[in-house]
Amino acid sequence: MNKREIHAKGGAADRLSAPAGASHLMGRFGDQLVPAIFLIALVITLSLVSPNFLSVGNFLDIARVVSIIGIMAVGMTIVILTGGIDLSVGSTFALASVVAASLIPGSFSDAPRILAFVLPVPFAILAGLLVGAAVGFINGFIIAKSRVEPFIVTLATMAFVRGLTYLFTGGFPTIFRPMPPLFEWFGQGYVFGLPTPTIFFALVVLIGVWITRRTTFGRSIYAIGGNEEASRLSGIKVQSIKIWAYTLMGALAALSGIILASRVGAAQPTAGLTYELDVIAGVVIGGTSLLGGRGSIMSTVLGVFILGVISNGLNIAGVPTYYQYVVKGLLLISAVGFDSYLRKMQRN
Amino acid sequence: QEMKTIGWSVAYFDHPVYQLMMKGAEKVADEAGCKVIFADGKDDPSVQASHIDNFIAQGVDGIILTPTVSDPLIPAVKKVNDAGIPLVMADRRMQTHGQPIKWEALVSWDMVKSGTIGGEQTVKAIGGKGNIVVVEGTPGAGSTIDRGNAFYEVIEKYPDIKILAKIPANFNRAKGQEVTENILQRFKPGEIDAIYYMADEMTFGGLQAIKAAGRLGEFKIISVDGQKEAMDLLRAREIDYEAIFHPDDQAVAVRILCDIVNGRTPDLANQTYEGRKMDLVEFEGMPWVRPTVYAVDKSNAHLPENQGW
Amino acid sequence: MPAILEMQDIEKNFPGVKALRGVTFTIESGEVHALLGENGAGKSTLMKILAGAQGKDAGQIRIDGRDVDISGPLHARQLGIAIIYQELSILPHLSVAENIFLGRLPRMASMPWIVDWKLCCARARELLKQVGLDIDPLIPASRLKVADQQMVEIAKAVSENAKIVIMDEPTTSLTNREVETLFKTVRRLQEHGVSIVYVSHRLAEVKEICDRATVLRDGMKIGTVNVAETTSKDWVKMMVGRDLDQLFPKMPVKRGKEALRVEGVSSQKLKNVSFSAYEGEILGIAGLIGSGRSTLARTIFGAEARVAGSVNIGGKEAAIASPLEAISQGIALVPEDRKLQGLVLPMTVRENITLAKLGGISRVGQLNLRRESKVAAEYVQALQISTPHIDQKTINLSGGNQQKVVLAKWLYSDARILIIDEPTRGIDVGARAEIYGLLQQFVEKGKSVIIISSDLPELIGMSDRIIVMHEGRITAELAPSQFNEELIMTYASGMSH
Amino acid sequence: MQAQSKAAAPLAVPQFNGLRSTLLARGGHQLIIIALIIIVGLAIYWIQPRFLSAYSIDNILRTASIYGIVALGMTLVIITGGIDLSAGSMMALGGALAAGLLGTAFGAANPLSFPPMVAILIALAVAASIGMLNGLAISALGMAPFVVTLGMMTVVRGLTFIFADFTVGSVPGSPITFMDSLFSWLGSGSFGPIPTAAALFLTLAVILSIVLRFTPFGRSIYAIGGDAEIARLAGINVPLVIVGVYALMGMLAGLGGVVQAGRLSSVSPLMGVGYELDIITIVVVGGASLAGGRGTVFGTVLAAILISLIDNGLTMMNVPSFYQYLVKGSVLLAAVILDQWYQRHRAAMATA
Ligand SMILES: Nc1ncnc2c1ncn2[C@@H]1O[C@H](COP(=O)(O)OP(=O)(O)OP(=O)(O)O)[C@@H](O)[C@H]1O
Ligand SMILES: Nc1ncnc2c1ncn2[C@@H]1O[C@H](COP(=O)(O)OP(=O)(O)OP(=O)(O)O)[C@@H](O)[C@H]1O
Ligand SMILES: O[C@@H]1[C@H](O)[C@H](O)CO[C@H]1O
Ligand SMILES: [Mg+2]
Ligand SMILES: [Mg+2]
Repeated sequence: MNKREIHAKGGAADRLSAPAGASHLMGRFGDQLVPAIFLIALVITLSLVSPNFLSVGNFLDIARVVSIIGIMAVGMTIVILTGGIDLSVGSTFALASVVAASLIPGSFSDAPRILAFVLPVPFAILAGLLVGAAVGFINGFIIAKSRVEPFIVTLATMAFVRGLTYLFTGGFPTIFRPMPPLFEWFGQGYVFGLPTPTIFFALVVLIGVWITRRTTFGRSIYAIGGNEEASRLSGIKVQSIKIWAYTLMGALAALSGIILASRVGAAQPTAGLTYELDVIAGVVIGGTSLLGGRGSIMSTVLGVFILGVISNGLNIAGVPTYYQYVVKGLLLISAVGFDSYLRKMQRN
Repeated sequence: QEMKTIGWSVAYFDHPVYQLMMKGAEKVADEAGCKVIFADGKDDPSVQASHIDNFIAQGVDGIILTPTVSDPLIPAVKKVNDAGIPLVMADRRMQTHGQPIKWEALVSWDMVKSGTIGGEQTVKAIGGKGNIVVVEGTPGAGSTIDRGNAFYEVIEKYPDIKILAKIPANFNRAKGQEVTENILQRFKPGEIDAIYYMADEMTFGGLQAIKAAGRLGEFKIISVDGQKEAMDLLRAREIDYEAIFHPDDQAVAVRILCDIVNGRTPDLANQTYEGRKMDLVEFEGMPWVRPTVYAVDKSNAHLPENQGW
Repeated sequence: MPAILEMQDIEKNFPGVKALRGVTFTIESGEVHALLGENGAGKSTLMKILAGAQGKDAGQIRIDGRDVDISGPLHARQLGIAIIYQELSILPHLSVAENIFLGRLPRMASMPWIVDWKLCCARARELLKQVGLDIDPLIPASRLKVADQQMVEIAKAVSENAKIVIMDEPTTSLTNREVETLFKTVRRLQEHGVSIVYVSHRLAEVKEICDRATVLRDGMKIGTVNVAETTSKDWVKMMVGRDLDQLFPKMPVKRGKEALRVEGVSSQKLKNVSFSAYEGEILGIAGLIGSGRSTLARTIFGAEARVAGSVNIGGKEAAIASPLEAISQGIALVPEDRKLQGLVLPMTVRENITLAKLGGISRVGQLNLRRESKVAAEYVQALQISTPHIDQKTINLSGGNQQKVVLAKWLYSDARILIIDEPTRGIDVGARAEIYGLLQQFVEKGKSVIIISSDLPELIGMSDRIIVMHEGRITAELAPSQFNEELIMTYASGMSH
Repeated sequence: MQAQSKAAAPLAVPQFNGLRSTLLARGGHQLIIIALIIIVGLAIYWIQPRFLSAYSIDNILRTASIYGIVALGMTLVIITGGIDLSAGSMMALGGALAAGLLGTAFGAANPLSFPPMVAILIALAVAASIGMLNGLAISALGMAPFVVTLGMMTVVRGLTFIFADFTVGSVPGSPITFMDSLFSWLGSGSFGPIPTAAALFLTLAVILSIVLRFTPFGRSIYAIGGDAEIARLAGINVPLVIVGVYALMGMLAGLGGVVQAGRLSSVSPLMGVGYELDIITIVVVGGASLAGGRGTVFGTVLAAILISLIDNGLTMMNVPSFYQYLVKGSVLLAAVILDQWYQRHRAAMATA
């Protein structure tokens, strides 16, 4: 008898021009649609331009390379969803990797040792992860309690933690003589034919997706980023959720750093310099808003793959260095530009 | 009498080359009776220009400069000259471009020569013909330019050598690995005869990729710097050629300058560091104390001086 | 009278919603024309099209008989159209003066590229005085109360010397006093031949100030009537499509135990406030704007700090220092500002409804989305929220429907004590009745409700008891026999009886 | 929190009630920076008395000015709620173009040769145009400023390399090195007792602060940063303002590059790598909010001085490089937390 009942049942009232189901689907995957199409188009173009691009081996390389940035980007997505940002990831990446490496049996550095003991590989890795989590916790704690902009807080820790890393290493890399097999596996191994970094990345993504979509923690993250005050008034533990988000970010930066140390066979104090931009770029290209509250882990996965495919493809296609810069930048802008334009059109 | 102070603006700190060099410098300074203060140039000439201003303001007795890029520091060197402070250039050279600037001495291993050696080794490795790939340093960095130029100059003399690709990996291990993976995807077995890496760091990453792809031994690998790790790899036949130097040799810059600021005449012709003797040549009409670069391959890798740093 | 504005066959679609379906709307010179309709009927959309804020999909607009194609807000202004949007459009960290003249700051006569701040200030002061605000125009707008910000919006619209002034629910945050000032302003404009479109859900206001009324339903025009010749009952029938029997379903419920006791609560704005609320009771709180009603609610809820005093729940002192603790003690607060405090706008209807009780749709931290959808659908139906589906983002809902989502959220939370700050702000008559019904059901279950409202008929119609506040103090507690608007206003103004 | 932090912000409200109330109303933050400048300055002076030499001050002012000129542009961008990551690259391009177009670089191989003034103007025009493209992508396509300018950062770096190679012929990646009196005057010369760069910086700062406070364009920038939709509804031409702001940003970055080029008599195509973060830091320390709507030119000027004072002072005091990171991180954090605490405290006192 009146429209309201019909609305409430979610059926197709004559005023609704699209059935709820379809728009529900669009709402779910609409965000990823355009970036995904762009990625596919990119892959097709690159395959046509250079036949060597399209091979299982190359795709595995891409998957492995993007994993390092990708693991951090999952954490960064969560942080950005809360309306924050973390610039210290590159430094955390380095600190965790040098600490973990220095604890691994067989590690060697020209600098005097700071920690005079070694641990079995899993514990050394765990120690590295804890260092990363601790940095993240400090970021989160200061951000949640002081209300200083996350940009500045993490900019400060970026410098501070880099300094710690230099002091810890004396500026020297830590190498392995030899590298314990378990640690070697950590970054260089294979599981079911897939490189371990990719496996870790996939796991992190799965967990990230589960957290953001299926847990109260994830829901709270979106809520805080969407409207912090309303969230607080709804009884959400804003401070502790923020602290957790940054702690998770720190641990993931550490994981990534430790994997890279294994992969390249050394932990370096300069590791991860400027990674923050790459990581944030991956998140933002995927479509997650820096303002918080809007975006998803799957978008980020697309974002880091877009970045990875561009830089891999340009090298494989043999584009000369300086032109690579130009093309890379233009591709990046068009990857997002097209999506933004469509959205803007849709809004009007 | 009060101990003289020397300010040293180093290109950047976070590289083993410079860590060793500074360690050596501390030692030399103790022996020579001078105090050195180091400033981190952070790979940015404008930061180094500020260092120079600060050193002048602090009233240091002598200045050592390791210019991250040569040309942008010409005005800074002019200021040092105007202030009458003795100056020694170290590790990286600087061109005057005909400007009225001067320094007491340049103490630097020969970046150009390192490139020339690399070129010659590459030619030798592939017998004067074949296809090579060059993994370059940071685009625009002094070492990339100097080393690269000298390298390409040698290669150009051999029309049968084709450079398939020049790809930068920014003197960075991870990047070296990534770029090498790309190279291996792009060029199938048999298509490459040698890869020249413009620094050991990139070689280390590259080797990981090569080994992971199971393509070790398929082509020659030529590298430069002579880190211990690299020399071990050379002996293990994973790297075929190295150009090695000893970064800490360059610490004699402190000894030379310390002599000058204390009114002694430095013996430029007979500088040694840990028993290694250095050449005295000329660059830009000024003295160049030149620690040697050694070409190393499997034939001489076992020698004690070729153990790396 | 000549038609100054004709909108003809206006169509507007949003993804999933046909907001306007061939609406024709005409206003005459110098009339005050009400635009009525349920939440989501399309009133704001129609007005936004007129103001150039949104494009239309089809239809014509004629002003003074000439076809115009309104290209944007600036163009609309040039055509003599001014608007007060339903949602405040104040920039909080700019000064009040600058907010008034946003986008059209007065320039120096000699240097037209330089803003004449002196003039700006002087004119702002004058305009503010006209709407009864005696404030320094240079203070940032963020320091004003919502009601005062609304008055600034009114000053802004007046200052444009427009031929047509649109007011989209201008009184939702105002009490009688400000409403009177507004009406004075409206009449003055009318005397100057200005036409006014007045959108409101307060039908008494329409009766008082409007000449004609147009009713929309489901994006269609139902009709235009003369206000003097019809009653609000007729309009409601046009809006809802049926007769609405009773607005206030008030039935006495047996008063139970004391549910909440506030004792000597003081803070910067509150002075020694004490009162009790009982099970089965609806307690009303009256007061002028700024009297501390919202602050009191926020303080009880742990959203604002208290300096002294205690809050007792069920006879036991409750240490409430945060909203989370309040919620766990069974208190809920529907805040007065839905945009800033109520909703997470980029989230969906479903997600907003469950936000305050995620525990209800999860187990060990893991969400049960199916259960959540069921809960959301139930509340969408119970409150008759007009949305294409439960996964619509709340930012896309009409104002009234947004308010219902906030209510739904707190009804779903297991509160035993529900505090509602301005419960029906922007809510249409039909839905109001439903909400009152829900509150009635709520107390019938032995829970207690505290209503803060500037709408005195609502307060009188729903409350079992009313306390009146003035400048942070309670000045009176009234039993039903004492309920009358004048008496309440007397206490609210601080005059003793 | 939103409401509270906004209320505590330095206000973008013109005030005419004299210095005292101006400072109190708006300048709490700026007072803190001034206090920090004095404290840090005294601390350095205490440890290293030579810190107050003309050389040192000259150096601080020059460094502050080069960063500062670019930071002025970034201030406008950040007030709109945007960000420009291409600033560092744009400096390099501006410097390289101006220097390269002189045609007098050592080893110059290109046929172009313009008088210095013309070369500089062309460089600034190009930088402004690229900034305009940023602005267009942001306003017309509705793209996030972060992504647009991140892409542009790479594009412009590439163009700089290409142009430098075009200029200096054989050696890829070489710096463009030249001698020119106008450039040297800009970068290393003095204007009376003040370094030219500082005079230029302060002049620009004054002009921009007038623009921000007293012109409709300037006010629109604040309005857009407050809420772009509200600004649009108020009839402000948002895309035009955005394009204008990014064009100005591009031009100022280019100018910063030109001054830097003058100081070093040379432009490495790597000039300004990573500067974008330093410049954003200056603007944020100066009191602007990355959320937009807040920020002042004066704050940016002070922050530029403070930061180059710290950088310089740490070197003057011979703090070992690796510890400098710790000190800088701590000082930065301490400063903002102190400020935050003060602002909250002040807000509480104001309402009392
Ligand atoms: N931007 C938008 N995107 C999607 N749907 C929208 C948008 N704006 C409005 N709508 C829908 O259009 C319809 C009309 O909304 P409108 O705001 O005009 O209603 P209204 O009559 O003003 O209601 P209220 O009395 O609640 O303010 C509603 O169903 C609303 O959900
Ligand atoms: N820290 C805060 N954060 C968010 N909102 C606040 C804060 N402090 C006060 N408010 C709200 O700002 C509004 C304006 O303050 P105002 O003085 O009008 O409240 P009030 O005295 O409670 O008035 P009223 O009696 O009309 O509700 C109030 O609704 C108040 O609840
Ligand atoms: O000498 C060093 C090394 O070759 C290093 O690899 C890069 O910087 C140079 O200065
Ligand atoms: Mg409406
Ligand atoms: Mg209130």
